[in-house]
Order: sequence, then C-alpha cells, then structure tokens
Amino acid sequence: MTTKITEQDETRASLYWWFASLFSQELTAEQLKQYRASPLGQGRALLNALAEQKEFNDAANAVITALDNLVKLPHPELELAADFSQLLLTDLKTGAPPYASLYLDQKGLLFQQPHDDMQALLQDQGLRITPDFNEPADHLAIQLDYLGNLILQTSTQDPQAQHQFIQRHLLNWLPQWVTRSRQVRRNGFYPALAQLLLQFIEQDSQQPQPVAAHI
Amino acid sequence: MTISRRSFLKGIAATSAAGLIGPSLLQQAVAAASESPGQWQVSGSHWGAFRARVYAGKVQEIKPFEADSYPTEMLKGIKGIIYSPSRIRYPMVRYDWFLKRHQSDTKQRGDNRFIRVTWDQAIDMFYQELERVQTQYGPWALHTGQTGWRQTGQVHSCGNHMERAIAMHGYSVKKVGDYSTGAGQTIMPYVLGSTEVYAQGTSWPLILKHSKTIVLWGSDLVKNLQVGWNCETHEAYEYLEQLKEKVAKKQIRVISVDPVRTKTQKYLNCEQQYVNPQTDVPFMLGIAHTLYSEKLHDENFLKTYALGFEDFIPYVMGKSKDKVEKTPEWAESICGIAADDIREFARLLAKQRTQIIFGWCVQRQQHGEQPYWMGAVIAAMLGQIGLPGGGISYAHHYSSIGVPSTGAAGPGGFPRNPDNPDDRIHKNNDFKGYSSTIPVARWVDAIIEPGKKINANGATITLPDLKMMVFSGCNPWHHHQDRNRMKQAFQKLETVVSVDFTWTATCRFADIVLPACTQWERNDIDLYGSYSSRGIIAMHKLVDPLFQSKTDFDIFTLLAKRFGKDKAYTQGKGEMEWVKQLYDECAQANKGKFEMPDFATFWQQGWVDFGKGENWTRQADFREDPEINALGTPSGFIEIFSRKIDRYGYDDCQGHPMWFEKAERSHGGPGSDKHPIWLQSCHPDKRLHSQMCDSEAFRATYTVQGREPLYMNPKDAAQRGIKDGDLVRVFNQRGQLLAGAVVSDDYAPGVARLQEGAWYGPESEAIGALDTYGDPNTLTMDIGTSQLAQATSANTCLVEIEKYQGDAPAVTAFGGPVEIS
Amino acid sequence: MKNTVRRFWQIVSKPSVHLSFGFLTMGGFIAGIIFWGGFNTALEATNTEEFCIGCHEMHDNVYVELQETIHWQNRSGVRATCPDCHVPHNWTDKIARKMQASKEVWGAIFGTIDTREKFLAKRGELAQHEWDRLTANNSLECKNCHNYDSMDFNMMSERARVQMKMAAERDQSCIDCHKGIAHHLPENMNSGDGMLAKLEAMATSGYQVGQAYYSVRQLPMFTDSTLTTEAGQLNAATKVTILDVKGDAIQIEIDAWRKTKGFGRVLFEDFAMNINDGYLTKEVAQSDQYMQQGESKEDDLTGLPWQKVAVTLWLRNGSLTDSRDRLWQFAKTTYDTSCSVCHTQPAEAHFDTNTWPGMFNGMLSFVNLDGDTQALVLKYLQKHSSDFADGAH
Amino acid sequence: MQENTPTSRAQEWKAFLFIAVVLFPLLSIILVGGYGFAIWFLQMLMGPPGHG
Repeated sequence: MTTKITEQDETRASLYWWFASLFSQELTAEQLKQYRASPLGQGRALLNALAEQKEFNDAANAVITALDNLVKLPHPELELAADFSQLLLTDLKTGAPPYASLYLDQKGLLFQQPHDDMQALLQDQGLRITPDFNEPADHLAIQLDYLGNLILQTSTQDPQAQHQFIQRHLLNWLPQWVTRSRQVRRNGFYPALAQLLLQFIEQDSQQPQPVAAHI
Repeated sequence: MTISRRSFLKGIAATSAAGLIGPSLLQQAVAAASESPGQWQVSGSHWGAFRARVYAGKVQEIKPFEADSYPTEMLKGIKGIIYSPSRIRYPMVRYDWFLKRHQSDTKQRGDNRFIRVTWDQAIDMFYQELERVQTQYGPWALHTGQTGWRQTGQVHSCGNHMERAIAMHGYSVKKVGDYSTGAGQTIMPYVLGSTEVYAQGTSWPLILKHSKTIVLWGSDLVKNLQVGWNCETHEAYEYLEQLKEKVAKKQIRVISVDPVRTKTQKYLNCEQQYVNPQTDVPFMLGIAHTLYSEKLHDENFLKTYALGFEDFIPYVMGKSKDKVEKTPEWAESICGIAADDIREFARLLAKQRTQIIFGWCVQRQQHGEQPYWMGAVIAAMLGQIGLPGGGISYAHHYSSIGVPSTGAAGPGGFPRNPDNPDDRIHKNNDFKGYSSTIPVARWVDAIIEPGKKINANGATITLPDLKMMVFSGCNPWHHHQDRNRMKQAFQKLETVVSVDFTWTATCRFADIVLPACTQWERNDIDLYGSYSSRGIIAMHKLVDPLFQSKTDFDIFTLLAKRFGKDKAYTQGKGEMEWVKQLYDECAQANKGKFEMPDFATFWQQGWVDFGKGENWTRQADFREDPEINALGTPSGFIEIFSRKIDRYGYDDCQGHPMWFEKAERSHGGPGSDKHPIWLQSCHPDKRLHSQMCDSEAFRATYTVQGREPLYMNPKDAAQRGIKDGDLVRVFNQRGQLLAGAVVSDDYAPGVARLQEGAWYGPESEAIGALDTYGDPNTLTMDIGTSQLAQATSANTCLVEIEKYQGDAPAVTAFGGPVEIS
Repeated sequence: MKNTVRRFWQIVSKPSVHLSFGFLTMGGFIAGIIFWGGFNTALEATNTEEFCIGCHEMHDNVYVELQETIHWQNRSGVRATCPDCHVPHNWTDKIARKMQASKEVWGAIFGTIDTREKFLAKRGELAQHEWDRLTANNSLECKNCHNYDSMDFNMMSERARVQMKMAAERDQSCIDCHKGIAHHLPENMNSGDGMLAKLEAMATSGYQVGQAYYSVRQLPMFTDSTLTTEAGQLNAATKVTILDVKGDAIQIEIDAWRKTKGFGRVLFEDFAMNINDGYLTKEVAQSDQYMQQGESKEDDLTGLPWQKVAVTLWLRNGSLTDSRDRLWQFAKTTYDTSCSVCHTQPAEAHFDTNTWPGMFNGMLSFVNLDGDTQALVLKYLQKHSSDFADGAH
Repeated sequence: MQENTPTSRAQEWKAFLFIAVVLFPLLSIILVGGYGFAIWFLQMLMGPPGHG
C-alpha cells in the first residue's frame, strides 16, 4: 500500500529526524560548520527559517545566540560535546538524561514502563533499535525517529495516530525534561534546542493543519 | 513499518540539507519468536543468592534463593543497581584532560565536564598514559593497589583484572592492609598469631551449647551478617534465632558493650553495657584490675600459654612509669561506667564460660590496636581461650564466620598476577628510594607529602610521589577519610582512571571513566556461603551489558592488546572457558570429599550444595598442644607483652596495651568543648559500604528528605531545636554536610551516627563545599591509628549539629528524582 | 657321559689331524658371523613394540594408555615406541636391561600382574623403577629426541618458556616434571594434578650417604630402621643429611634449634627464627638417645631459651630432593596464584620471618591448599622474608 | 684308556661343528648375559646408570 505523502508531512518528519540526530550524537566540527552564519550553513538557514515563525521565534533565537557564543570559544565542537555529555550522557545529578522512564516512573529507574511501551510499539511495527545505538527504547531520539516514520507511514490518512503518539509518549514527559535541562550548569545550546523541540511538538500536536505548512 | 529517510525540508529551502540528519536509529527486525513469560535464573551477590525472572531482555523480578532461609531485604535493591540512572553509559574523558592530557587544570576535577569517546580512543589514552608515566617517571609514580569490594564472581573479580593487565605492562606502587580492619590485622599477629579479623571463629552451635555469657563488644551481628564477601547464605541467622530463645529463657546472658542500642541488641532483646565512645581500653583496664586484685585470673593458663603478663600487670597496678593505678574508679572517670559496675562486670566474665565477640568498629579509631590487644589480654586472664564457647573472637559478624564450615574448596579466581612476573613491557623496577608498598590508607598523604618518611609496622616507608592512579571497582571517595583533603590531593595527580558501572564520586573526580557492566550482565561462578563454604553457585548472565558497558575481562583484554599481551592476558580463553576451568579445578580439589557434577549439569542446575559443615573451636588445637600447634606470634605463645613492638620504640603503640588519649574525644575529652558530639560512621544497615546507595527506590526507604539519616539522641536534638525529620547541617573544622535527623533513644547523649557508604555529593568541586547528601567522611579525620598499623581512624571524629536554615540545595550525589526548587 | 666329555676334550685340545688350519679358521669365522648376526637379530626382535605388547600385560595396560598421548599421535607423525623410551640405547646398559627382563619373564610366567587390578596395585612400584632410571641418566632416552639446545623458547607459551628456560639452564631431567606423560600416573598420585603429586614428583632418588637433601613434604620420622616406632614429623623443605641407607629406610640427621620451654619438641631451622623443621614425640624430645645437644642461648625478642640440637632419626626412603630451589619455585607459583584470589598478596620481603606465620594463618580461609603445601609455602615465605632479602621495603 | 687313540676325521668334524654351532654360541650368550646380569647387580648397589 503506498500512501501519498504530502510535502508538509515530509517536512515534519524531517524536522523530527533532525531533532533526533541532534539529541543522539554530538556534532562534529564539520557538522558544526553547517550552523555558522557565514558562510551561511544549511543548519543555520534552517534555524533562521524557524526563527521567522512567531511561534518559535524566541526559542530558535536562543539556539542561535547559544551557537554564536559557542563559536567564539577556542574549541567550539569540544565545548558542544562536553555540553552534550553533561546534559544527555551523565546522570540526573549533573544533567538531564533523555529517558522517559526517569521522569515518569515512581522508582526513578531506567528501563521502566515507558521503555516497555515503546519496545512493544516497535515490536508491533517489526522494528528494532540499531545495534550501534544501544539505548533503551524510551530514549528521546528513538521516540522522535519513530515519530518521523509514523508521520510518513500514516501521513494524512490517520493523523490521529501521530497525535496519540505525541500525547502518550512525548508530551507526558518532555516538559519535565526541558525544565530539568534548563537547570544544568554551563550549558546553552542543548537546553535551548530542547525548548525549541518542545514548542515545535506542542504546536504540531495542537494544529489540525500541521505547523510545518507555514515554513 | 518501513523505515524511510527522505530528502529534507523541500518546502523551505532550495539547498539540500541531507547532511543535517544522521543515520536512522531504527531498522527492520526479523520477527521475533514470541517469548515465554520469562525464566527464573539463578545468580548471586554479596547480598545473597537469588532467582531473577528475565523477560524481553529485562530483569523483571527478583526473589530470594530457595535455600536461603533468612534473605536480606536488600535484594530489593538489585534491580535498582542494574537500571540505575547513575549507570555509566559510555567511555568518558574529562574535558580539560581531553584537551591537555596530563597538563590539564586539575582544579576542574569534579566539575562534571566530560567528553564522550569511543572505546578505542579511551583505551588508547589509558595505554598512552601508562606508557608516559612508566617512561617519564617510573613505577613509583603509578599507584594501582587501591581496591574495594568488587562485585561478586571469581572470573570477573575486577581488581584481579586491573592489576594483572597493568602488571603485564609494568610495575606500580601497591598497598598493604585494608580500610575495614587495618589496625586489627596488624596488631593481632603479634598477640594471637593471626590476623583474627579474617579467621574462622568458634562454631555457633558450640557457643550456644557452652557459653553462659556472651559479650558483644561493639559488634552488630544482625546488621552486618546481611552481606558477605562471596555469595551470602545467611545461615548464621538460624543460630541468632536460637540465641534469642536462649536469652528469653535466661539460659545465656548476652551483653552488648556499645554506646548505641544496636540492631542485634534489639533483636535479641539482650542487655546493654553503655560505654563512652573510644574509651573501651580504660573499661578493660578496670576489668583487668578487678580480675587481678580479686585473683579471678587464671594463673595456670597465663603461665602455660602466654608471655609477658608480669611485664604488663605493673602498668595496671600503678607500678610502671606513669604511676597511675588503673582502678575501676580511675576507669569510671573516663569510660562513664560506675566503678562497682565494672567490678560486677569483671566478676561476671570470670564466673562462667564467657565468649567475647569483638566487632571491627573499635579498631577503626585512633590507637585502634589497643582495644583489640587489651581484649586478648582479658581473654587470656580469663583462661578460656581454646574452650568451646569461651575465649575471644574478632569476626563473628563477618561473612558467615561461625557457621560450621564444610571445608570444601571453592572456585579459585582469574589470576591477579602475570603468569610470568618478569615478562613485562617495562622492566624498570626501580622505585628511586620510594617504597613500593604503602599502608592502604596513606596514599593521600603520599600525594600531599611525597618523599616523607613514616613508620609503619616496624619499617620505614618513604611515601612515593604518585602521578597517576587507576581504580577499578573501587570508590575511595566513599571509603577514605576527609574529603576536602582528598580534593586538595587530587589536584596534584596528573591522571586518574576509574573503571566502574556507576557514577561514583571517584568517577566524577577521574579523568578517564570506563563503563564496566554489572555482575548480572556477565557469566561467572562463586562460592556460596563465604566462610562456611556451603556450595558453589552459577552466576548466569541475566541481560547483555547495557549501553556501551563491557565486562572487566573485555576491558582489560583490550588494554593488554595495546601492548601485544592480550593472548597472554586471557591465556587464550574466553569468559565461559574460564568459568568452566574454575569449576573443573574446584571439582578436582574436592574429589573424594565432595562429589560435584560435570560442568554442564552444574550450570544448568545453578548450584552445588556441600551440606552442613562441622563444628570447630578456635584455638582448641593450641590449647591442647601449645608446642606443636604454636601460635603465629614471635614466641608461639599469646603475647601480652610484645618485645618486638616495644623495640620499635613507638610512642603511640608500646610493648603492651595501654590507654592513650585521642586527638578528639567526646564526653569531656579533647575537642569536645568545640564540637561536643561523637560521630560514628559504622557499616550501613541497608547497603554494602557504598554499593546500592545508588539504588533509587530502595534508598528512598530510609532517607530523610532525600538525605542520609543522621541518628541522634533526643536531648541533644532538643537542645539544638532539632525535630525528627528535620534537615540538619553537621560540621566540624574539616567539612560540612546536610543530613536528615532521626531522633532516637537508641543513641546516647553525645553520640550520633551517619552510616559510611553514603555517596558524596558536594555542591561544587571547590574545597569546603557543602556535601548535599551526608557522606560522613566529609567530616572524619585522615590520620593513621598509630605508627604500627597506620590504619584508618574514621571513628575518632567530633562534630556539631545544627538545624539547617534556608533553602536546601538539591542532592547532587546521584541521578536521584528530579528536585526542582 | 663322562667319557664323551673326556673324549671331546682329547679331540679339541690337540692339533687337528684331518682338518686344515685354514678351514678351521674360516669355519670359525663364518660361524662367528652367523652367530653374531643371529644374536643381534634376536636382540632387535625383542626390541620391537610387537614383542613388548606380545604379553597381554603390556598390551592391555600401558600400550592402551600410550595411545591417548602425544607420543602416539601428533601433527608431525613421529612416534615413540616402547623401546625408544624404556630400553637404553647404550649397549652395556641395553644388555643389562635385557637381563633385567628376566624378572618380566618370571612375572609373565607366574602372572604377577595378569589382571588389571594386580597391575594397578603394582603400578607405583613399576613406575618408580623407570623414574629412578630416568632420573639417574638425566632422562637420556627423552633427550635422544628432545634436545634443550634445539628448543625454540619463543615458540612456547609464556608459562612453558619460563619453566623450560630454567630447566635448560640446569640441564634438568625431563622426568622431574613430566611424569605421567605417556602412561597414567599411579593411583595415589592421581589426585590428578593434586598438590601432593606435584610435590612427590619433585623428589629425586638414589640418595648418596653424606649428602644433604630437602624433604618435598611433611614426612613421618621413626626411631630405627624398622620404621615401626614413630618419632615425629619432618616438615616440608627441611634440610637433612643422609647418614645411612638401609633398604627401605634412610637414616638422617637434622641440624636444628629448639625452644626449651615445654618439652622442646619443635625443631626450628635457625636460632630465634620460627621456621619449622618438624616436631618430635615427647619421648624422643626428652631422650638423649637421638640427639646431640649443643649450645644454648636466649632469644632477646621473646625471652625464650633456645638450644642447638642434632637429631638422628629414620625416614622411609623417598620424598627428598637435592634442590630446594625447585621447591621454592613451586611454592612461589602457588603463593602468587592461590593467595591473590582475594587480594594482592604481600611481597615475600614485606614481613620478617617470625611475622609470616601470623599473617599467613590469617589468609588461609579461602585458599585451597593442603597441609603439605601450606607448610611449604609458609617456609618459602619465611626464607624469603625481610630477614633474608637485601634492602627490603 | 683311550688316551692315545688317534682321532678320526669324522670325530674332528663332529667336534668342530659342536664347538662352532653349539658350544661357543652358547658360551657367548652366557658371557654376554652374565655381563648384563653383572651390570644389573652393580646398578642395584650403585644406583642406575648416570649420565656422562
């Protein structure tokens, strides 16, 4: 069965994947160049485009400011990698690990119910996490990656499925995670990006006509 | 669902931006066969054996092993270890160290700025640092000896792996002794001829049968027998249950000599003899005075089995240099026990069969050698050493000691030493005049004052100038004393490597952090029942290593490969081959005594039981024939006076046990005017040292406002306006911490307890920063017990406590529940 | 008959009348050649595997066992047959060995080992003969093929390299370590690689009177050569001088010190050093018959009186070695492996001689060592303690 | 007595054959065997052959 995929959906999916990529792997020096203002990189162009939307104006500009501050430092890609580690790879003491279980489960452990739910979902769809990315299924990037695929799969046919997924698996913990990430010391880019993601998802799930249509 | 990666954002820009999206994180899976609801697999731990139901790649449930009749509730914390948010997930390198290597700004240690690296990068850096230190300095600059309570399992014993791999590369500074029993294990060989602290004790059935009085001297059996060095059986609890009955029926009188009402005292419902903290020796001298003046001591025993009583007794009777007679009245003024009560106590000991059981806490204080030695003198005066249910023991609270041992051989271990000790990459064994072995607790001294000469156990130690340290499964940022001094010391180290499965404070203060997996993510084999040698248990891998973690075996094989010794390291054998080999060797050693099935059967069945052991009396052979079964002392007899120690000429540990005033002592002692409360940091009730502190839900069962509980007396609390459940600041000249008050009558006035092993969570990396969780070693003193043992003096510590005012900082020790202020 | 012999003598004692000088010489020469050829052929025939396994005793026991080993089948297809190892290649020794075989003929006829049970019961004795022989000729038959000079140590595993290099340096006898390489070990040694077997394997045989040897393990001592009345126990790695060998018994002298508090039953290697050499029964310790008493002095560190003694007692022949280094090597390996299971084992020189017993006793709980090995390792540690090491610490 | 009885050709032949085929081989074997035994007994006293 082939579904006709709208351009908007393709854009939405791509945006989710873009977020997934940013939250799953540090940016290399080469990739970081894409986010410089001059010469204008593709990433920067995207951020600029997002900043022009009034819904994302503040958040996108915060990301841009963080980037501008960052590139002034002697080793921007390493600073960014350290930020990434501190926020996403250490523990709740120093950072804000991107696992739904930590924010939803009473026990405060990894691999709890949200993980099992995601795992079941993936299994139903005949999917699994690539072995290179040995992370629990409730990792933010995996959820976003899945969402991108869900959008393309269901596209206009069943927007309800996307909506449900966003509500049940993402919006139930993202606000907490974003708040937590803002408290992390010496970190600019990723908390701003987290905020941007949250706003994007909130908009995306509110509007029957997906927001990306405006971009 | 099919996975797609379409071109990006066609709508917004003409440029192609495919480079912004990384590879897909999902892929098509082969339809998995539907799994059964999971199998119950056998595994083990320090907390006991258990069965785990594993389903969908996850440990779902844990239940105690059916053969363990007295399982500890700590098993509830196991899942919290595996799925702890504090797990180290990737190899990490501290940011500034990543940039500048050994020339990094070490003041930044502990600031939590790390860079994720690949395993290859991490191992390369580890190896390059070892190379650099060996070539630039030499073996004296590398310290690898510090070890802790490894996860159980004989193949993956983490210290063995680390030490073997590094020894194949070159020599390094080693340690002697340990943090638990440093003073005891050094003094007792002079007195009773064995370390005593790690020796089998008289079997419980004999004690139950023959003892009329049991003295628990600072020993909390019920608390401490929950954990064991190997996989625990908890068989001792059966005997404690019987003891409880006998106490109720007044067949045995049990007296707990302790400033605190212990868990054991409450369980047995037995008597307590309160004693002021750190004043056990004056109490015992008072007892000795009574025994001698009332002629209650066994002269025959002393003449046949002991030496030096005549050199000791003048000290008691006021005929030695100090001219002070150690009368019960003299003792009363120090130890807080009425003179008549001391006399009564002495008469009780001499009246009938008395078993004295010491714990380890009294030797973890300044001059910790003295109470142990003095205890042996009292026991010798009573003349019951070597009789069933009489004499003295120093370890009945430890690892099933006292449970009759089967005598079966347990599995050996992965070799700690290189097979060929001379075949190392760096053969330089020149320590440049520094000592190649140092007392375990003196490494911080070495970093701070390299080249300093200290006395230790009759030798002179020159503290080496350490530049690099490697820790594996070892958390000195919990077990060493005086955090702020440690921070100062760590700034002088060039490189610190830590291998662990969880973000301990040691990892936070390290430069290279390597993620090991937990013991339940690998296959292994262990002895079941520690000293009782009850059986062998198969430790089945429950789940694959989480994230990027690896077994210690794999980590150090990778390291050995960097210098071409991986084959020699593994002997060409893999994990399961090692497990099988240890089993087969064990079966061979037990041949003819205990029949063991072939390996496949054992592995499938999960364990081999050797049955109940035989009763045994400590030192009975010595009592029977002191000539042939001589003790391991210089003379072969009990040495009440040690000429050997006397010759060392130490002022803080002389020829016979003596009372020495402490650097800090409560109840009117030095320093008590400023910081009046004695802080004891005993072994925790609901952890194994610092292990399991990171187990979130389980920790929540005992914390107070998310902090480690501080136990204190109601009067002390009232004086300071503290109520049960309040947040308190505990402080002294060395540091400060936050804890949650638990106000209880169990603690005498002037006595407070913070259990050791509470994770260190400073507000910042700065020296003096407030510890937000309650690690007692933020406050303890980092001095040696004496020039003899140079051991830990953690229990010599005075503090003041106040109600915490204002907004409390969040707990930073673990990945705990999010606290948003 | 008598006449025939006399007649024969008359004939051979005189010059030949009818037969020519040349014929007789030639005839004798040819007969000699034929005889010698026949003799050698026969000798060689008894030197083949077919001949050896002609008896079912050999065929069903040792031959079957050989087939499990590398000397039967290996990568390169070179194999050893019975005589390669068991018959000396040197002519004289070979002939002597052939004559010894008369015992085997006897055994074959009278069925000394004609059942598996009988063979197993006798295996220890039989093996000992071969070990003695190989010990004495320094494993000559092994070395006919295996030559230390031709060994490439680099191709050996690390463990083998260390051991082999050491052995090569001393041109050590192969059988010292490789007992049981081609046939099963005797039952009592077959606690497999049991420690005791390893210790026993280090014993040499053929003791020389007047020479000093060391006990490989703890050994019972007796008052006289009948080995009936026990006199005490000799500790492992204890130096003894052989005074006499009487069949199964050897008379030894131990030079030692003892503390005179109590009965003075325990012997120590040196003054004021608690290095145990063994102990005596109360009767022996108290009797002058078995010992010569020497000087007495007091040990300052304990205040105990010590006395020098030379004790003369009897041992069962065996279990002595001429090289204490070999025992130390074994003890060191045992210490390094067994004692490091729980923690880093302290260096030998970390403690002094009299501290080691106390430290060692405290470590034994989790170590799988039998009494003999414990005693040996302790003695090793004491003899390598700070008292004997240079610049310890 | 037959002391001076001259020997016949046949007798000489017989004697020769006896010596060459029976007596001397037998003696040789006894000699070698005896040597072997002697060495063996010597070994029992002096220990097994050493190495040169």
